[in-house]
Amino acid sequence: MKKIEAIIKPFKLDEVKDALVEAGIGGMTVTEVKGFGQQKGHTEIYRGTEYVIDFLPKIKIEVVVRDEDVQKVIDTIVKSAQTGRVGDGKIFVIPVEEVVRIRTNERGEAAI
Amino acid sequence: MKKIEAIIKPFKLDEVKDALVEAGIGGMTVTEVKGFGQQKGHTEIYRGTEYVIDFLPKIKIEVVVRDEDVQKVIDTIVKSAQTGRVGDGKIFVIPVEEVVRIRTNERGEAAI
Amino acid sequence: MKKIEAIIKPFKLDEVKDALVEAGIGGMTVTEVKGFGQQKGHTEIYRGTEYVIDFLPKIKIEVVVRDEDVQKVIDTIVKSAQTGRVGDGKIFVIPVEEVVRIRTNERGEAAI
Amino acid sequence: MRLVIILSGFLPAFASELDKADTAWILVSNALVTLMVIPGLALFYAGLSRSKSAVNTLSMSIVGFAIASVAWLILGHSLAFGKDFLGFVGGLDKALLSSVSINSLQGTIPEYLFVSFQAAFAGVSLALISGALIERLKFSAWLVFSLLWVLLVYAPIAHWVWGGGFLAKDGALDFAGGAVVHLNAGVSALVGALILGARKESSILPHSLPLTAVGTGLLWVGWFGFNAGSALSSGAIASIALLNTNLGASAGLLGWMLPEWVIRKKPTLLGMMSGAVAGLVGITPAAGFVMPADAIIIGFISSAISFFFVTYLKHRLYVDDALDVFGIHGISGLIGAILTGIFATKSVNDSINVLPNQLFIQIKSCIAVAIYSAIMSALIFLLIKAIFGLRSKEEQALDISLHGESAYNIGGKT
Amino acid sequence: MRLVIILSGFLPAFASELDKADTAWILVSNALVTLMVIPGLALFYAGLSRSKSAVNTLSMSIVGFAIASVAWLILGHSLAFGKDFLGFVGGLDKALLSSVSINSLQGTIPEYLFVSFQAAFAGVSLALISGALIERLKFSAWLVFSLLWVLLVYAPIAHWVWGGGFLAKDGALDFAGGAVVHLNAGVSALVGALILGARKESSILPHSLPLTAVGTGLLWVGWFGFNAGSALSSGAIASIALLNTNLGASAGLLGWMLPEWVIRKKPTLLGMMSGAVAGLVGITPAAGFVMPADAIIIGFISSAISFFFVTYLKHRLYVDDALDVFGIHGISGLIGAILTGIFATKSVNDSINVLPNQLFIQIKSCIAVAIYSAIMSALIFLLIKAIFGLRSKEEQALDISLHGESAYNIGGKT
Amino acid sequence: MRLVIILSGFLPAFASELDKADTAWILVSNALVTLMVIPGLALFYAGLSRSKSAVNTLSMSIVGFAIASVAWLILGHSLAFGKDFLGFVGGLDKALLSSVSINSLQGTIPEYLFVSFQAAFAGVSLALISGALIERLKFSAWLVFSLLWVLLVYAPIAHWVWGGGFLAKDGALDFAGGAVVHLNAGVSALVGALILGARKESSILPHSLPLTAVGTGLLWVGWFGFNAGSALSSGAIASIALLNTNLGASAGLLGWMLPEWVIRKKPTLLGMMSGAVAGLVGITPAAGFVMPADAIIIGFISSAISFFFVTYLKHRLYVDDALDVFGIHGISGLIGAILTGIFATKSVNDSINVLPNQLFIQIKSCIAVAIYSAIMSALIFLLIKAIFGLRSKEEQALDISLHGESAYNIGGKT
Ligand SMILES: Nc1ncnc2c1ncn2[C@@H]1O[C@H](COP(=O)(O)OP(=O)(O)O)[C@@H](O)[C@H]1O
Ligand SMILES: Nc1ncnc2c1ncn2[C@@H]1O[C@H](COP(=O)(O)OP(=O)(O)O)[C@@H](O)[C@H]1O
Ligand SMILES: Nc1ncnc2c1ncn2[C@@H]1O[C@H](COP(=O)(O)OP(=O)(O)O)[C@@H](O)[C@H]1O
Repeated sequence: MKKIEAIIKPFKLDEVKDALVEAGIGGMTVTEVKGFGQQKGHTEIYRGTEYVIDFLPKIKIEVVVRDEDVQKVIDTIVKSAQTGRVGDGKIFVIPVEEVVRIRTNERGEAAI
Repeated sequence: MKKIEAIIKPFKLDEVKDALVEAGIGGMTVTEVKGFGQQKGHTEIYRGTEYVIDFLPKIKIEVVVRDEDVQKVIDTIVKSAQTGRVGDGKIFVIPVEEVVRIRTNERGEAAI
Repeated sequence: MKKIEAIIKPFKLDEVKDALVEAGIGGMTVTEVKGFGQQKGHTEIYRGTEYVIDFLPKIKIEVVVRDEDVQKVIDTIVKSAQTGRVGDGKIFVIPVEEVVRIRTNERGEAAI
Repeated sequence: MRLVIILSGFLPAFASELDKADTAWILVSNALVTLMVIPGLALFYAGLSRSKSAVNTLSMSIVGFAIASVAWLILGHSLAFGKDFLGFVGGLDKALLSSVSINSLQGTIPEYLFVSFQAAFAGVSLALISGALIERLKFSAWLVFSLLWVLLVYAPIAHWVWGGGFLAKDGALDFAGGAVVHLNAGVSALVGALILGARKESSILPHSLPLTAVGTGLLWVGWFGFNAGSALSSGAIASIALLNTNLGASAGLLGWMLPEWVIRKKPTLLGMMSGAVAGLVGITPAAGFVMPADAIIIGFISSAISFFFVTYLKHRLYVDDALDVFGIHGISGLIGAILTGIFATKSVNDSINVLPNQLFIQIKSCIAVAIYSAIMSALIFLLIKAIFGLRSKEEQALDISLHGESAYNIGGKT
Repeated sequence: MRLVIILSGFLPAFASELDKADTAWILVSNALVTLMVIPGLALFYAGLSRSKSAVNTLSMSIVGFAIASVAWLILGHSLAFGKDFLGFVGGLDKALLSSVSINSLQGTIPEYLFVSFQAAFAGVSLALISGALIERLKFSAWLVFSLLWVLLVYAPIAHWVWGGGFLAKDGALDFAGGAVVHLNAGVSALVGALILGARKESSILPHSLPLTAVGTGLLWVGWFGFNAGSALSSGAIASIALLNTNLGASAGLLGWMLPEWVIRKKPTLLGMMSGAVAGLVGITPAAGFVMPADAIIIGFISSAISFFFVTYLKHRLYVDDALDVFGIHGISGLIGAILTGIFATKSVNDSINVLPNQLFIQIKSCIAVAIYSAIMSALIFLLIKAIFGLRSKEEQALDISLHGESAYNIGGKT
Repeated sequence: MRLVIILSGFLPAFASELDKADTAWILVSNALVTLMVIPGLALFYAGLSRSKSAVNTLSMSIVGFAIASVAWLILGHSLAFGKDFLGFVGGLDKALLSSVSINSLQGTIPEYLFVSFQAAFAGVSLALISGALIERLKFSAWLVFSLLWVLLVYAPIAHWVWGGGFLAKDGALDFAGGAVVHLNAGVSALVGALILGARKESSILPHSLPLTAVGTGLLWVGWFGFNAGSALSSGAIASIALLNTNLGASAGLLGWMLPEWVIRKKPTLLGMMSGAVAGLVGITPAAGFVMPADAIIIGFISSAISFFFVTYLKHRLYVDDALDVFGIHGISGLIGAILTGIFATKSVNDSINVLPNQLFIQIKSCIAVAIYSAIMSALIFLLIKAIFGLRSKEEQALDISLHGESAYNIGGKT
């Protein structure tokens, strides 16, 4: 099993979620994060002093899936999160050795 | 070493933390996240328009442990976080190749 | 490729970021988290009743890098985040099997 | 039509001595009316906006009030209360208050105070409109609109009604501005939202109900100055107006909460607060004319109708009136003006005449105000659209792009 | 017993001319008293609640004030100020204000204004109680309680004291409602919390102290209307009452902060704010009767005793009085009423008699109020419990389950 | 020099009858001035602070006002308004108000009310200073400073000007305290920030602009009491002062926004709010002396100069005046005082003399106030530094370490 972590633009969340659900994904976990990268930060002004805000708001989506679903999920995220402009984000694939469903104590793929 | 990531119901946090401490765990990192899964979201009403809130507040706990402690930690979390109702959450086990304690630059299991 | 997760003290963020950028890192993702560990929590007082706050505010930095950069990045973080006092935080190294840049659909090291 | 004749009607025409008690009460009322916008309405609206557009939402109310204040002094007051020109607008004799001196009186209060009180009414009316336009209007466009609307829409309507204009002779009753202020602002807001177009993502998920609660409270209390101050004197009429205002707000709260609870299963706080405001709007034209028990009825009915409009009819309009300015101020202002024709009574206020066809007069006056307001506002919006453009480019980061600021920096850079 | 005879005592019995200056001041006082709840107390309480129950906490204060306003007009005012029935309650002659007209006076102010001012007092008293009941009470139960409490508990006590009831002849002194408002509300709150039971997780970790600070400020300023307005006229008594009120608040702030700092090592902002409110409560029964230096003593002592009660004794009660309504309003109201017996002086207010056994009279009157308030409130709560139930099912998500709303949606759906 | 002679000058010397309407207006003004700090200024400042120091920022304003209130009663009022001693300070005859009784008058209002009103001015002046010192001052040091500053700095200066002291004869004009309050507080703030030293990390990234907006609104409205209340009576002078105050605020808002927009490309909300406050400061010494059109000019110019100072000159001072107390109150207070010399006119207020060398007199009086304020404040700060120390140890967690509290616990323990 793999954990797919995607960093995306916040306003894309609903679109990505809907696409994943359509692709058959039944669960995911979402975190508000701040990202630093090629996308330029903006400047805020307070009483004439400018502050550069380097870190931009992003959303991290984590989905754990069976190995055979990895490509599909990646493609789904790329498709629904892409705007083509800098800052669209990244996807990272990380190995997962065990999954447990707390409610039932089920293990492995059945628990996803 | 492994990183154990548990997504749990927020009001279970104190209970899980106490159980982990009792089980000998000395550190953990906690994040507020939003979860999407089988548990149904609720509806919020503003001036007669209804908004479905799909994403429910959850807590993510991350604990890095030695390989031999993995089962014990999983069992501790399952026991203390379980309510038996949908939405109790998941546990993911992820390999960790190196750990560093920033304060002392210790590496490996000593740094946990 | 590896994901380097560092839990650091919040006020060190700017320093660590600048050091990483200087070391040639072009992107990172930052999350506000709460940490529990050896560092003692504080007490808050409301109308004479005391509440112990166990979880301290921390910052999690995630950087995905090529294998050959792992040591450099670890060293950079240790150097810039260290105060020598309890609670400085940890670094975890986690394998990453694939990286995708959403904007361009590039894969692998090119996408970092 | 004579909308708010009481504003001067209550004062005997021959009154010409300064009354210090009346002056004290109007000084206070002026402060209270200011409180309605600065910061009342600004917070009411900002709490309902998204956090990423809260700075802009606050800015519109505040800058609008400031522009109205200055514009009123320079020209607005003269257009409203200067020498009558064909019953339609005042002359330029009071521009920059040139013909006003420290000893001038309006009734029993100093004319300077009357000017200031009227300016605050103009500021409230203007600020109300912004609620329909948030989260996509260019800030510069709002500034130009503010100036033009106060001078070309608000001041003439105020003249018709309170400045001796053509409506002043018709006998319509409007104690504190149900039509001049609320219906007028509601219609302009609707027209503006139509011309401006809908937001890309239109929703009202309030980012902070507590902020809206601060605003609601200050509106409620400030409204005592708005309504009871409109007696322009301290005494029995101000007293019953204040009592009725509080009853209108309270009954309005219930008039939204109850049907919402029954039909939609939950009594929401935002519903209660919206209802209180709707009730306040409804009682505005009636405050100094009706019995307290009738104030309860007026507050309840106006609010319930606003509830039904906002919940069920609004969507049919296909207009993104973001914060329901038309649904609350337009609708309840209209209902209140009509109910005033039914409940007004000489036994409360013997300075008025309730004519046999009063209901008809009320409706006619509302139509006149609504039509003028709609046409003129449309012209102003279209003019600005043609010359400068109305829409802000960046809706995703409005506060940053327009003002270079974020409303909150909690946990930001340390 | 004659608790707040000064409310009418200050006005010579033969006064029968409307005084516009007195009217102006009471119009303002009415606005200020409203500000205490709408939005003052609502915010004070909501800031102290958890963010997930802030909507419900706000709602209780606001809807309570609205219900009190309407109920007061329909029946409450008559039960308090109608024709005396056996010294215990007023008759129905003023129901719906049927015997009041635009020309009726109460002392030197219009009776309509007096009604409105009294209604605001009822609203404040009721809203105070909600602080003990937050985070677990069914909203419908609160609505029913509000109606019954205003009519069956508050109105009769107000009658005894201010409406010519049996307490009015005994000579007790209570300038603005230390017993009628604060002790009464505090006792009802305690009884309510007892019957309702504790929250599953009882804590007071305020979710937003800045919100509580807004509330504290508006309470402080609004209290000037509450106390100085209780002179029912503009002049020297109102002036010293206002001076004393500010001193009571200031000394109260210090009277909580200093012992807390010494004993518990930190001067907390919540302590300062609680102390200011406790000092305001303490000075309420004394405001127009005592010398300014004594006002400092009264504010300081009442607040310090509330501090010790809340910090050390409260836990022994095993009652989940969530926001310390009894600890602050009950205790400081009681202490203030007693200290009034010690410090009241004819040289400040020559309309009062300070009797040799004044201290005893004060205590007796407090006992009467407390007993009636406790018994009647208990009956009402038990009745509602039996018929509808009191506890909300879902404490973990109170706002969502009762109102379908969250207080904050920052960073939510974009 | 006679800075604010109008404060008493407007009342004929022989006035000796209580005027209930004047009293009503000053009762209200007193409430409004209190609102400026409690909670106005406290919120204005707290919104601009970091969230982790918001509790301390709120606490400083609130506790400062309380200390000033108590200290004023015990000694301050006597030092300001007691029997003149060498033109420099009042005697001890009014300590604890020993020679004041319920029948004492000051002009046409009760002396108790005058005391209370003056105490509120002292509280505002003191609280202003805290804005320069936030995020690093020990709380105990602030308490000691508060006490000493009110008695040793504010009271004597108030005596010179309003208590019959040596400046009172010189003919300077200062309607409501441009020099006594704002210049004085601004200079003390600058000196304090200098002695205290800069924060480790000095920035102004406001943690909540909506909170600052609540504060701005309450300052704006409260200022009506500050300025129009300084007429000490209800009537034409209060009326024009209120009109001018609103115009000063409005023009001040524009006077900061416009140059900022042109030069720095964005009209910020914080700029608008800062400008409104600067305009209010600027009009303060002139409010009851100048024509309304000139009030617009004064508000605009003072604010624009504050904008240029804060944006371009401030950094050269190398002083960490965290929230620009000197830049806004010091600078605009000075500019307003000078412009008063240019625009004051007998045709607005015939109780004043505008002398041929008025401008020179204004400047001289500002210099006297600034020098005394700077020297005395420096002495007090250095004294406290020597005995207790000024700097808090922990700047990273100021609220927790000083007060044991966090401003926000959203999403904390459940
Ligand atoms: N090496 C990295 N490690 C972790 N997160 C990264 C890394 N590079 C980029 N990110 C995340 O991805 C986001 C988008 O990256 P950016 O370089 O701005 O644009 P793009 O995705 O178009 O390449 C960043 O804001 C950051 O959150
Ligand atoms: N495939 C998944 N990947 C990541 N997180 C998941 C996944 N499935 C569920 N979750 C997380 O677990 C939480 C609980 O899951 P849910 O399906 O609602 O109930 P249960 O845990 O009882 O199966 C979700 O809210 C989400 O945060
Ligand atoms: N086993 C662990 N798993 C995950 N996070 C940990 C673990 N131990 C510590 N942490 C994180 O590191 C932070 C610092 O750890 P702590 O034990 O307080 O001090 P130190 O880093 O000096 O050893 C904690 O607050 C927590 O966020």
